[in-house]
Amino acid sequence: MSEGSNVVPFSVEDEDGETVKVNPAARLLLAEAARMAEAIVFASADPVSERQLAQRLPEGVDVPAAMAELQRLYERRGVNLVRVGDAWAFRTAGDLAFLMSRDTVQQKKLSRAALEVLSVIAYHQPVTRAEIEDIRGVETSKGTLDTLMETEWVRMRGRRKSPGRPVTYGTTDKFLDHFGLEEIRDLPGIEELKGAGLLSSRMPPGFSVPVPPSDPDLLAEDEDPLTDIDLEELGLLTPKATDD
Amino acid sequence: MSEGSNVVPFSVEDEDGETVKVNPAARLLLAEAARMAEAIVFASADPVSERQLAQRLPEGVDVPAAMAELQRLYERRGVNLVRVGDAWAFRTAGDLAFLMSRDTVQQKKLSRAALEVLSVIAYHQPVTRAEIEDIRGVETSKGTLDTLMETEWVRMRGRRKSPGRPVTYGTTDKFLDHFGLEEIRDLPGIEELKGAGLLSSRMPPGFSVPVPPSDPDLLAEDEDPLTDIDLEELGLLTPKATDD
Amino acid sequence: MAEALESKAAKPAPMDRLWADDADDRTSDDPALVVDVAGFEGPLDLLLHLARSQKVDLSRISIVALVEQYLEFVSRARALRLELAADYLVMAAWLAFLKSKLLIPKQPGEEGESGEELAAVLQFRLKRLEAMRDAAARLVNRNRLGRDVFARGAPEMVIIDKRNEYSASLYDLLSAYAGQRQRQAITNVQIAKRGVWSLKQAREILTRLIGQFNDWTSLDHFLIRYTTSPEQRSTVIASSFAASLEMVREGHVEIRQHEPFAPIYLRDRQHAARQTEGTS
Repeated sequence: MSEGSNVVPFSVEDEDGETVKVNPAARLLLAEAARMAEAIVFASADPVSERQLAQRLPEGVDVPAAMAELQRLYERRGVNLVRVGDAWAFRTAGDLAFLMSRDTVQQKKLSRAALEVLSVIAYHQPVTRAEIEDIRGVETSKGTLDTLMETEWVRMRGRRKSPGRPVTYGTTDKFLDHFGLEEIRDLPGIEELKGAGLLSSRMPPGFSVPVPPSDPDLLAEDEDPLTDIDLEELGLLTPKATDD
Repeated sequence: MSEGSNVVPFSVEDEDGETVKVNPAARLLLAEAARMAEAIVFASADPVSERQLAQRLPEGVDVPAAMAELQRLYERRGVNLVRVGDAWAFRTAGDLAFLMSRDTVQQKKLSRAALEVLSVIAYHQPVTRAEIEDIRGVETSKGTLDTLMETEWVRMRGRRKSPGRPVTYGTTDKFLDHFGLEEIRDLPGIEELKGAGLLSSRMPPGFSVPVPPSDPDLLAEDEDPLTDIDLEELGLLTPKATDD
Repeated sequence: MAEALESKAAKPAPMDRLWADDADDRTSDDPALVVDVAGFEGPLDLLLHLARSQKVDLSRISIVALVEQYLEFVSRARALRLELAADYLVMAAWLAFLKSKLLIPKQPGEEGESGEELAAVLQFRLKRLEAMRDAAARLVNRNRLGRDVFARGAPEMVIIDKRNEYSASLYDLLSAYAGQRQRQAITNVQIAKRGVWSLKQAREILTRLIGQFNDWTSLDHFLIRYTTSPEQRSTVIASSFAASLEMVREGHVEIRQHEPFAPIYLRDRQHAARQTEGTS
């Protein structure tokens, strides 16, 4: 324990190894804020949002700057600071996976169908059940969607503003966290798929390519939010909150 | 994710700021071992013993040396590596413990019932629960009194010197503060209430509004002070707030 | 049916296996697999599998050859009396239609999409499905939380002190006070006005009271506890006197008065009887 000692000992160097010259007072404040953010994020198993950090750090702290600095400090450590949506979490370094196998928690294995539905939802969100079926060419069983909702990787986002107002599905921050993605745009191969026009829900070739929203929580233009009445109708009391 | 990158970026310096001179290969091995130990201790639910670490780290690693280095690296960070018996664990730095608790303040409006009880207590203090009920003509729920105690505007003053020795209630200084009153006698009387249109000008004969005591802290003649035994008996070591 | 297919398909393919490999496992020259509908995620999946067996890029695939393979698959399944899910048959019908369109050049004035356009739609759907397959495979093979990458094993509790802060204005307070006092004052007055004793009420009270006294007791004394205000006095006396006369008639009580306007005395007849028995 280093009580009372608030000095951060890491020497901060830029790419060329030169000490960065900034206002020393601001620098010290940022370093101390980074230290606090470090403690808060480290203490939590779940990602901590920047909003939550801002609430708990002294006023006026540049949270993104503090987090960027921390991320750089931990970049090549055994534990890395990773961004998950608009939240931050410490996670063991990916290259040490071989070392960690012993800690692996037995996870429920998803069926091939469930995984396929998951990737369709991830790449095409917001997407309705009919669209998922169109892409896969097969009916999606209720059980498959339920399983995905149970993992909390998939959630109901809203309702499409189209006849019948079908429910739209999307992924959650838990999904990002689980697969080590900063945001939906980081999905493997998403740029190529977009370029090839394969993420459009409808043919014909030479068609316009819809870009998945960078903020998956934002409703699309043709989406309505889910209301309590909708949820009741769908037999859902509350969709699990992903951020508390 | 820093996959494939195994280099540890922290510049390791000794107390005097001079780079420690050791065999560079051994140095690199130690640094990498520290990185692995860092991930293992981080991911573990319990403190990790050096024996356990030795089992999981590559053979030939000097575990105590690696842990000593890691401890030094984290010495003044927001999180420290601490010894727990013969095992290691990460803990929030002692001086940042305050970050781990957080106040959430919820703004609430007093219910109509609570306002009525509060006003009766203010005007009629010292007043017992039975008297409040008599004045209001309805029973007062336990929750309402609890809420008022939570506001810290109302307190138990003492016990009435009458059969059953009922508890008497009164207002606090916080009450005066909140309502901008200098003293309890500043509460408007019957004529002022009528003047303000709050009371009908044609009240039945015999209707009166009491004048609160000039010094509400002074016990009335028919009041006994509350003793610790009373408080215990009332189940009130601390009046616990309940959500309603 | 589709559900059954899904769950069957789930069995042989553990999550972490790539089904990119699956194509290699199920080569179409293995006749046993060709009719194993359970191995496929619906007709489109089967088509994709057949297309892969052509070992060419999906964009350069022969749709006609693909259609023929599918139709052959369906007819073989039928020959084996294998029950095919409806969507396999719907696909077969559509493919047969597509084939006819592809083989017969579009007639002038004919409506609808040309065979080529329909083939392009099929090709697009196959490519898109394949892309999703590959994407899923890449996704599951990422470093995953709880398998390759770990969160803090011993998260430190964040203690949350929940506190409520209340607000109310002096006006709220005063109007609450005045409001309830006024309400209550008016209610009280109404009760006073309605305070008439019924005969039944008076009798009930008399019956209850009379047992408490051993000897002659004045009616006034009985009732003094109930006559709270001068207005009530007359109704109480009237009702209870009438009730007492009734009780005398029934033999429950005895009544006596020395002279007009003197106090009226009542006593419990049974009680009096018991007392005389006791003394004699």
